[in-house]
Amino acid sequence: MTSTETHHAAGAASSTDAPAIATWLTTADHKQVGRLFIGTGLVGLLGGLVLAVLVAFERIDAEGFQLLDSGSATQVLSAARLLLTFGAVAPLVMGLAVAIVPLQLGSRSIAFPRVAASGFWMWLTGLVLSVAAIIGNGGPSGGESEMVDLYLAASVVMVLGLALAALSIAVTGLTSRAPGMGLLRAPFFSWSSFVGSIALLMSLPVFIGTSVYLYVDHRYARAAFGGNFGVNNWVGWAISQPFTYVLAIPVLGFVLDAIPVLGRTRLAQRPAANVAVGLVSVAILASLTHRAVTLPWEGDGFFSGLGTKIADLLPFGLVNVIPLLGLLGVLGLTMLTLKSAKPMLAAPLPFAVLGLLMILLGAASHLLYTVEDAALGGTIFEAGSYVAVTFGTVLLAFGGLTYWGPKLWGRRIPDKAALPLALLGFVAAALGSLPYMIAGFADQPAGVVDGFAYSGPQELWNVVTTGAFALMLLVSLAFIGLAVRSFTAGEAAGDDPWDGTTLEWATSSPPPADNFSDLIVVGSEYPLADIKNSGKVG
Amino acid sequence: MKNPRRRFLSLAGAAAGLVAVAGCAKDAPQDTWQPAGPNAEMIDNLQRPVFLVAGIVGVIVFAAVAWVVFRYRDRGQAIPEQTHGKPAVEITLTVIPVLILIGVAIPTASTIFDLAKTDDTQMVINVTGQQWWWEYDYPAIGDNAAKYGLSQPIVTSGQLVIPENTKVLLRVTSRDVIHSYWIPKLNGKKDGVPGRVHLLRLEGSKPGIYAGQCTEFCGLSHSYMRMETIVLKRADFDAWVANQLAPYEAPAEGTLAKEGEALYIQQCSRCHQVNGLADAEGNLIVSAPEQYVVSGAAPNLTNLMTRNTFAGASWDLLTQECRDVVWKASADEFGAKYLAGVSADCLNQKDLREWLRNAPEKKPMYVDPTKLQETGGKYRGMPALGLTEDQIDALVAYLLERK
Amino acid sequence: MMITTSSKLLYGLGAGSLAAGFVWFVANEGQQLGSVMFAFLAVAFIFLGAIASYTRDGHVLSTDTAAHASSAASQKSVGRSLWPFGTAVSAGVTVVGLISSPGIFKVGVALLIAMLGEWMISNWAERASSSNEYNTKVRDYLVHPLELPVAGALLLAVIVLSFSRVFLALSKSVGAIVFAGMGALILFFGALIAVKRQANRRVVGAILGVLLLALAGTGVATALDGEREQLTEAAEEDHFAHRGCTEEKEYSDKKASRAVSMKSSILANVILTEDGQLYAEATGYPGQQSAITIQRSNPSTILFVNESSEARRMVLSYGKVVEDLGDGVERESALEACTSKVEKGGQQAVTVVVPKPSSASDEPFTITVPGVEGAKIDVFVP
Amino acid sequence: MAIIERPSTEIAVAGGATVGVKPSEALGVFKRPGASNSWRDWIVTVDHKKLGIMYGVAAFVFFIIGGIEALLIRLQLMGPDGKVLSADQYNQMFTMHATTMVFLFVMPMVSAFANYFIPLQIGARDVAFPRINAFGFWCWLFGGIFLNTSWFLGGAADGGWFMYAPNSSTLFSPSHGIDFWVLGLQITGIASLTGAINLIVTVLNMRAPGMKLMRMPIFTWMALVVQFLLLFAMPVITVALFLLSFQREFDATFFDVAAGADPLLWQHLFWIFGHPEVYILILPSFGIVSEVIPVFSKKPLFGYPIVAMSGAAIGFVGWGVWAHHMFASGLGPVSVAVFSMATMAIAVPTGVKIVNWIMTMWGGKLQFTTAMLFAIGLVVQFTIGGLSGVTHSVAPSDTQQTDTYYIVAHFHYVLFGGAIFGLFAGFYYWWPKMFRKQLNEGLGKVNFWLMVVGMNMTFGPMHILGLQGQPRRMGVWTEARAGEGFFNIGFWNMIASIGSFILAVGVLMFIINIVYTHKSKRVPIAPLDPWDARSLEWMTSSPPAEHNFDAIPTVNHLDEFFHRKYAEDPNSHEIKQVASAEEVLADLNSRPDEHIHMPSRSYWPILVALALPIICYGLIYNRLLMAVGAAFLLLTMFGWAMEPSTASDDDFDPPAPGEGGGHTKELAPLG
Repeated sequence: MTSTETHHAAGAASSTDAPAIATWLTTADHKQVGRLFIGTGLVGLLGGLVLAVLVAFERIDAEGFQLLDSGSATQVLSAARLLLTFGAVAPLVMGLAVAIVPLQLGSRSIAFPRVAASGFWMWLTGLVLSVAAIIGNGGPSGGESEMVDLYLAASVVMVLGLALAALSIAVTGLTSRAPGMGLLRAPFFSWSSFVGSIALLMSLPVFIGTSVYLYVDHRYARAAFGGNFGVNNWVGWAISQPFTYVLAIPVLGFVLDAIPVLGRTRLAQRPAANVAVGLVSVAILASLTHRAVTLPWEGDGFFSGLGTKIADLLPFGLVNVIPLLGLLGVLGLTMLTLKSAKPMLAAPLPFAVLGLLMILLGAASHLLYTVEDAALGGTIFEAGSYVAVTFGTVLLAFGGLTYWGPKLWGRRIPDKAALPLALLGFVAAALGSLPYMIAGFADQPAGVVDGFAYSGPQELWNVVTTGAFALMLLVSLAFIGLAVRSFTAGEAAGDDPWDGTTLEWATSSPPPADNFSDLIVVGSEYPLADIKNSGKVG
Repeated sequence: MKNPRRRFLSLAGAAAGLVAVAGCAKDAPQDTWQPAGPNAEMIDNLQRPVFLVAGIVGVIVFAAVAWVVFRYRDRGQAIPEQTHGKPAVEITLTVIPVLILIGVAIPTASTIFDLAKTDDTQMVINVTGQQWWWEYDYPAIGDNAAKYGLSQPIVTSGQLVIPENTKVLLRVTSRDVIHSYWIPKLNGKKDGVPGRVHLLRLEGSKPGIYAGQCTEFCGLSHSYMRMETIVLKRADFDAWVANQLAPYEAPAEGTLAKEGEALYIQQCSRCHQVNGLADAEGNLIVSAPEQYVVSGAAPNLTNLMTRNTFAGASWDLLTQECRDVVWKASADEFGAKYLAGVSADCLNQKDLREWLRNAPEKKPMYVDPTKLQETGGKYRGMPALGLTEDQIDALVAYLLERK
Repeated sequence: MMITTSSKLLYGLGAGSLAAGFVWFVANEGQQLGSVMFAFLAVAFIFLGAIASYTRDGHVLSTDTAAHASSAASQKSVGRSLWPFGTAVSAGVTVVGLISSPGIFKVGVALLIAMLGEWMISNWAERASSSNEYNTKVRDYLVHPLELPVAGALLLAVIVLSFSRVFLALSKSVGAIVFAGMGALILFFGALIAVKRQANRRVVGAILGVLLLALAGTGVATALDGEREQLTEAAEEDHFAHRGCTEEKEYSDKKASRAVSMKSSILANVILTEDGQLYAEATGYPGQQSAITIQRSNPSTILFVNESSEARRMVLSYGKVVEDLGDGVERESALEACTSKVEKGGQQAVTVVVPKPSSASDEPFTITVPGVEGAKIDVFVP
Repeated sequence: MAIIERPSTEIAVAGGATVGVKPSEALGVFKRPGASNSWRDWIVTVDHKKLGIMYGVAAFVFFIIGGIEALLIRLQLMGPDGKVLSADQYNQMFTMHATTMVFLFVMPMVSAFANYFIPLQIGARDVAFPRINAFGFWCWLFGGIFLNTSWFLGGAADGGWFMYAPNSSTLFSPSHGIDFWVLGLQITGIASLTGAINLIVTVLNMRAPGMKLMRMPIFTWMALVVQFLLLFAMPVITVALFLLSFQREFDATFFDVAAGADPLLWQHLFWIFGHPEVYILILPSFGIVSEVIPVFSKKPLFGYPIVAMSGAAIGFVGWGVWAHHMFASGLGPVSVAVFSMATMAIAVPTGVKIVNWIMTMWGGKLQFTTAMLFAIGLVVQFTIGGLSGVTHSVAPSDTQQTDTYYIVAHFHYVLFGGAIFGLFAGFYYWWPKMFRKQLNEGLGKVNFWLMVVGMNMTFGPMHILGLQGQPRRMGVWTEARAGEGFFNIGFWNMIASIGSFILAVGVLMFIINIVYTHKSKRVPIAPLDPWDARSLEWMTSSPPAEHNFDAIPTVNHLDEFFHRKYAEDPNSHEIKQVASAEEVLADLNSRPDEHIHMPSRSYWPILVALALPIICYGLIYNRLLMAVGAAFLLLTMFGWAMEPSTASDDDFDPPAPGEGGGHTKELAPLG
C-alpha cells in the first residue's frame, strides 16, 4: 500500500535533536498535547481543591471570619469552582480525549493538530490570566475594576482554547476514522468525546459571547449587566449545573469502554449506549438558558390547572429529565454488562463504577433542586450536586488515566495502590456532597460562607465536607504521586495490558509519532479482537 | 594629411603668445600680471618663469608631434618593427621633467613661506565677508592705536583704505558662507571661512584704487560681491582716519536732509549704523539686526560718501565721469581726489535711487520672506522698503551729508 | 442512507432545540430572545447534521481500498510548529494590553497577526510539495523578506537599548574600561573563531546567545536601576540648558565643547596662568592681549587654557537679553557663555555668536574667571 | 523557470509503476524572465554588452543636456551684464553642468566602454557579478534622472558641484535643489562602487588562460586603476554626502560653525574624493588612446610596462594632492608647500605617458583615421592642460589663478581636450565592433575638426580671461572692470562663446554621422577587423554573441590578435601577415567550448534600483513615501537574494563546427 503524502512529518523526524522544552512548546502531536492538558489539569485540580477546603472551612463558623473576609470569600468561592471546572475537569477530560480518540479511531493524527495544540496554549494562557485576575481582586464581585475586565477577557481566551480543542476532537471523530469504522463501530470513549465536543462547541461560544458583552458593558457602559456583581450571574452557569455534566460526557465513554474489557465481556446493547450518551448531551439546552429550568409544582391538586402544568413540565422534562435518563441508561447498561462479567481486579473498574454513581447522584439531586416546591433554590444544596458531578468526573478521569496510562507512557499504575484511592475518592465525593444537600434542606444559603442563619447540626455537615474535601485533596495528591512514580519506576506495560478490543491497543506503548505504521482496516466493533482472532497480532 | 601639422604649429604659436597677450592687457583692473605691491610682485616673479618654462616644454612637445605626424604618416612603408620601447629613451625622458620640476619647486617653496610671513606686521584690520559685501574694522589696539591714530575703532565696508608702503595684515573671516578676499594687484586670494581667521598680507607701493572680487562661490549674488582696496599716502591716510573719527554732524533743522535723518531713524537704523546718531532723548542709536535676518549686519553708513562704491561695490556712487577722475588719477593726485568723496554733482543719483526704490531688483538677494520661510531659511539682504519718491529725495539728501 | 449515526445525533439535538425554543416561548409568555437563540441552535445542529449526512460521517468503506491511502486517518501528523504556542501567547498579550495599555495591546495584535500569518504560510508551504527542502525554500522565499528585517531590527533594538542602558548606568571612566573590555572580548572571540575554523557552530551560537541574554539581562537590570548620577542630575537640571556660570556649578552649557574639531578653528586662546593672570592670544595680533575683538554675528570659538593649579572655568559675558514672557511680563537675563570647570592643564572651547555690538550694551563685554580676582579681558564687538 | 524549482513528485501507483508529476508552472511573480528580442530584454538583461550600450546611450543623452547647459552659460557670458539667465538660474546652470558632465556623462561613458570591452579584452564571457552590474546601471540612470527632475521641482542645486559648506546648508540654499543633488549623487555613487568591485573582480579573476596582468590591453589596465580609485574615492564622497544630507534633512550640525564645526571638513572630504575623481575621468581615455595609437601606427605601445605603471602611479599619487584645490583656503604654509610639491610630482607620470604616445608613433606607419585624429588631438590638448596644471601647482601663482577662468581653461583642456576626445576616439574606433557598421570617416573628420576648432576657441581664450582676473562662477561680468582696448575681457568672452557653438556643431556632426551610418543603405556592413587591430575584442564576431567567444582563446602575447595575424619572418625580420582575421576567428571557433553557462536575466536589479529614488523623493517630500520605498527596497532585495544567479536551464551549446548558421541559442537538457 502506498500513499501520497502531502503532509511532511518534519516534527517527528527532528524532534529528537531539539531541546525538550522546544518540543513541548512546538509540538503538534496529539498525544503530547493531551498529556499537556492532563498534567496541567492535575495541577489545577490540586489548586481548586485547596481553595475548596478553604471555603468549606470558612463555612464551619457562620458568625465570624476565620481566614477570609467577606470581599474575598465570594471570589475564593468562584475561584475554587473556576479551577475545578475549567482548570481541572475540563483539561483532564479534553486531555484524555485529545490523546486517546485518534488512537481509538485508528488514525495517524488528530484533525487540525496545530489547532489542538493552540487550543491547549490558549486555554492555559487564559486560565493563568483569569487566576491572576482573581488574585488581583477581579473575580466575580471583585473590587478592582481593571482586574474584572482582565478576568472577563482572559476567560474568553481560556474558553476559546477549549473550544478549539473540542473542534479538533469533533472533526477527528467525524472524519478521521479508520476505513470501515462507521460511527457506530467507534469505541465509546470516541463516541462520547465526539458527542461531548459537539455539545461544548455549541455552548462555549455562548459563554464567549456573553463574556464579550460583559466585558464591553463593564469597561465602557456599566449598565445592562450589573457591573462586578453581575458577572457571576451571567457567566456563572458555566461553573455550575447542568453544564458541568456536559463536561463529563466524554468520560462516560470511558466507563462504557473499560467495563466490558475489564469485565472480559461485551457491552450489552451497544446501540442503546450510543443513544444514552447522546441523550446526556441534551443537557446543553439547559445550560444555555443561563439558569435552572425549574418546575413550579404549586396549586391545590395535581390535576388542577393541568394546561399550565404541562407547559411547565415540558421544558423541565426536556432539559432536566432527558439527560438524567441518559445517565441512567449508561448506568443501566453498565450494570447489565457487569452481570455477565468475570471482572479482573483492576483499578479502573471501581473508578468507573463509583464515578458514574457520583455523577448520577449529582444529576439526580440537581433534578430535585430544580423542583421549586422542594424550596431548595438558593441553598447550598446546589453545591452538593455540583460537588457530586465534579468529583465524580474527576474519579472517572482518574479511572481513565489508570486505564489508558499504560498506553500513554508505557507503564502501569499499580492496581493495589490505586484501588483504595478509588474507594477513598468515592468516600470523599460522597461526604463532600451529601452533607451540603442536607444542609441545603436546612436552608444554608449558597454562594456565601459567612453571616447566615445557622443552627445546630449544620456545623457538623460543614465540618464533614471540609474533611471530605481535604480527603479528596489527599487522594488526588496520592494519585498524582502514583502516576508520576509510574512514569519512572512503573511496571512496564505491554502494548495491550487489558486484553483490549479497540485499536488504541493495536500499537506500541507509548505509540510512535504517527500512531500506526500501517493503516488498519476495520471490519467490526471490536477490530483488535478481530485481529487477535485472525492471529495476525500476537 | 597636412592640416594637423599646420594646426599644431599654429597652436604652438598660440601657446607661446598666450603669455605675452595676457601680460600685455595693461588696462584690466584685475590683471594678475600687473603687481602693485611687494606681495603680488613676489608671486609675479615666480609665475613668469614658470609660464615660460611651461611654454617652452609645450612648444617642444608640439614640435615633436608635428614632426611625427609629418614624417611617419602612412606612405605605404612596411610594417615597422614591433619594438616595445627603449629603456634609455624612457629614462631620459622621465628624468628631464623631474629636473625641470625640481627647478620650479625650490623657488615655489621659498615664496610660499615668504608670503606667509607676519611678524613684521604694521597694521591689523579685521575683514569680514558676508552675503554679499565686505566689512572692515580697524581695531583700536596695538600699533593701530599707537602709530596710526586709531583712538576709536573704525568700521567701514566695500572699500578698504590702507596707507602706502605699510605691511597690513588682514584677519579674514566670514559671517555666513565662505568668501574669498582677492585684490589681484596686491596679493593672491585668501578664503574667509566662518569660525576661522585667515591671515592675508597686503601692501600697496603706489597710491591708487585696486579692484578685487570675491572669488569663492558664495551664493545667489556672488557675481555682485566686489571690493576695492584704496592705497593712500600716509598723510592722506591720517586725514581719512581723522574724518572717520570725527563726531556726528546732524543736518541743519528744516532742511530736506533733516527729514531724511528722521526717515533714516525710522526706516534704516535697525540694520544700518551711523555712529553718533541719537534719538530725540539723546540716546545713541545702535543698530542690532538679528543674526541672519538681513545678514546679521548691514554696512555702516557713517561715512558712506567717502567711499565711492556701494552695495558690495556692485555699483558706483560716482557718475562715470567723476569715477574716471578718481580711478585714472595719477599716484600723486589720487589721495586728494579720493578724499574729496562723493559730491552732490558727482553722485550717481540713478543707481542710488533705484537701490532705495527696490534693492533686490538691483542685486539678487534672499529678501522674500515667504519663499524662505517655507523652507526654514532666513532672509538676507536689503528688502524693498516701499519708499515714496519724496522720501527717497530726503534720504538721498541725508546720505549725501554722510562724509 | 441519509441518516447516518452522527446526523441522527445532530438532527435529534436540532429537533430538541426547536422544541426547547417553542417550549421556552410558551413558558416565558412569549419572550422571544431565548426562543430565537434556540432557533439558531437548531439551525446550527441541523446544518451540521446535513454536513454529516452529506459526507456520510466521513466514512471510508473497508472495501474501498483505493480510498484508504487518501483517507484522513492515514495522513501523518504535521510537524512541530511554534505558531500555535505563539498565537496563544499573543492572545494573552493582547488581553493584557486590552486591560493595561494601548501599546501592549498593539504589540499583542501585531504579534497575533504575525503568528497567524506565519501559521498560515507555513501550513501552505508544507503542502506545496512532497519535498521538505522545497517546502522550506518556498516558505523562506515568501516570509524571509518580512521576517528577517523585522527580527533583525528587533534584535538590533534589543542590543542597542541594552548597550545604551548599560553605558548610561556606568560612570564615564568605568564605561570606558567596560567598553575596552568588551572590545577585547569580542576581538578575542573573533580571533578564536577565526583561528579555530572547525569550531562547532552550535557552540559559537550558544556563546553568542548567552552573551545576548546576558546583555539584555544587564540592560534590563541597569534600566531598572537608573542612569548614572550625573546624568540624572543633568536631566533634572535640564542638561546643557544655560543656568548661569557661577564658581560652584560643575556643568557647562551647550556652547562649550571639548570636541577636537573646534580646536582647528580658534579665534583666540584665553590663558589663565599659574599666578592668576589672564591674557589672550589672538591670531594675527602680536603678543599677549588684554582685549580681543569678536566680529558681530560671527560664530567665534574661544579656547580656554587653564594653567593655574585649581579647576577653573571661563565666562564670557556679552550683555543682557530681555525675553518677552507674554502678558507684558519681561524677564531680563544675562547673556553668558561658559566652559565647564577645567582642571589644571586642561582646555575647553566655547563657541559663541554675539548678536549685538558692545556699544549697544550698558555693561562692557568681558571674559572673566570666577574665583580669580582681577582676571579680566575686555571684549570688543564692533 | 521558477525561481525555486518545484521538485517533480514521483508517485508510485499500484503495480509498481511510477507516474511522474510535472512540476507546476511557477507562480506569477516568481517567473523569471526568459530570453526575448523585444525591448523588455533591455530591462531585464544582465549582459555586459547591452548594459554597456545602455550606459553609453544614456550618458550621451546627459552629455547633450550638459552641453545645452554649457551653451546657456556661454550665452549669458557673451556680453556684459548678461540677461539670459537670472543669478539663481545661472548658479543652477553651472552647478548642474559640472555635475552632469562629471557624474552623468564622463563617468558612465567610461563605464560603458569598461563594461563592454573589459570582458572582451580579457577573453571573459561576462563580468563577475552580472546582476550587480545591471543594478549599477539602473542605479546610475535613476539617480541621474532623479537629479535632473529637480529642474522641474523648484530648481536644481545651486551650490556648485563642489557644494562647499556652509553655503550648501538649507539656510543658504533653501530650495530642494541641493537635496536632489546630494541624494541623486548618492544613488549614482552606488553604481560606481558596485561597478568598481565588479570590474576589479572580473579583471583579477576572469582573464583568459595565459593572459597575465602584463599582457592585458592598456585600456583594461587603465580601467582597472580607475576602478581601484573609485573603490577608495566613492566611500569618501558617500560619507560627505551622507553628512550633508543629514545636515539638510535632519538638522545635523556637521558643518554648522555655530555648533563648533569646521567648514573645511567638507572641503577636505570633497577633494579627497574630488581629486582622484579627475584621474577617474581621464585615465580611461588615456587607455583608449593607448589602444588607438598603436593600432594606427602599426606598432606596439612604446614602453607598455611604463605606461601601465605610470597609470598606477598616477592612481597612487593622485591621493596625495587633494589640498591643491584649497591653496587659498588658509591651510598654512607647510601644508601648502607639501601639497604644491606633490602636485608637481604627479606631472612626471603624466608626462611619461605623453612621451610614450609620441614614441609609439615615432617610426610607425600612421593612418589618420578619425579615431587616430581624436587620439592625437588628446595628446596635444592634454599637453596644454597638463602644462597649465603645472603652472598652478606653484601655490603662490595658484592663489592668483584659482577660482578664475584660467582654471576653467585648464580643466576643460584636461577633461574636454583630454577625456572627451579620448572617448570620441573610442567611439570611432570601437563603433564597428559594437554596431557592425563603421562610422563615416568623412563626416568623422568634419566632426573632429569642428570639435578641435570649437574646443580651442572656447577654452583657449579662457586662459587669458583668467589671467586678466575674471573669476569663475560669475553670472555677470561688468564692463567697468573688463579693461580697455580691443583684447579686453569682453572680446575674449565673445570668442569663447562663439567657439562653444562651433563645438556644439561639432558634436552635432557626430550625431548626424550616427544617423547617417545607420539609416543610409549605402553604408555596408563593416569587415570583421576594419582597423587591423591588435587585441582580443576583435577576435570574435561583430557584434559579439551573448557569450562573447565560442571558444575562449589562450593568450601567449601582449596584442594576441595581432600576433595571430602577423609573424616575423625569421630571415628577413619583416613582419608578414600569415592569416586574415576571418581565418583566425574560424580557427578559434573550430573548437567551441561545450555547455557554456551564461547568467540569466533578472528584473530584480531594476526593481531594487527603482526603490532608491522613491526613498529619496520620500526623504525630500514625505517621510511616508520613504517608508513605502524602504519596504519596496527590502522586498526587492530579498527577492533578489532568493533568486539563484542562474536559471538552471540557461546552459546552451554553441553550434558545432561545420553546422554553420549564426549563434542561435539552443537550450540543452539539464546535465
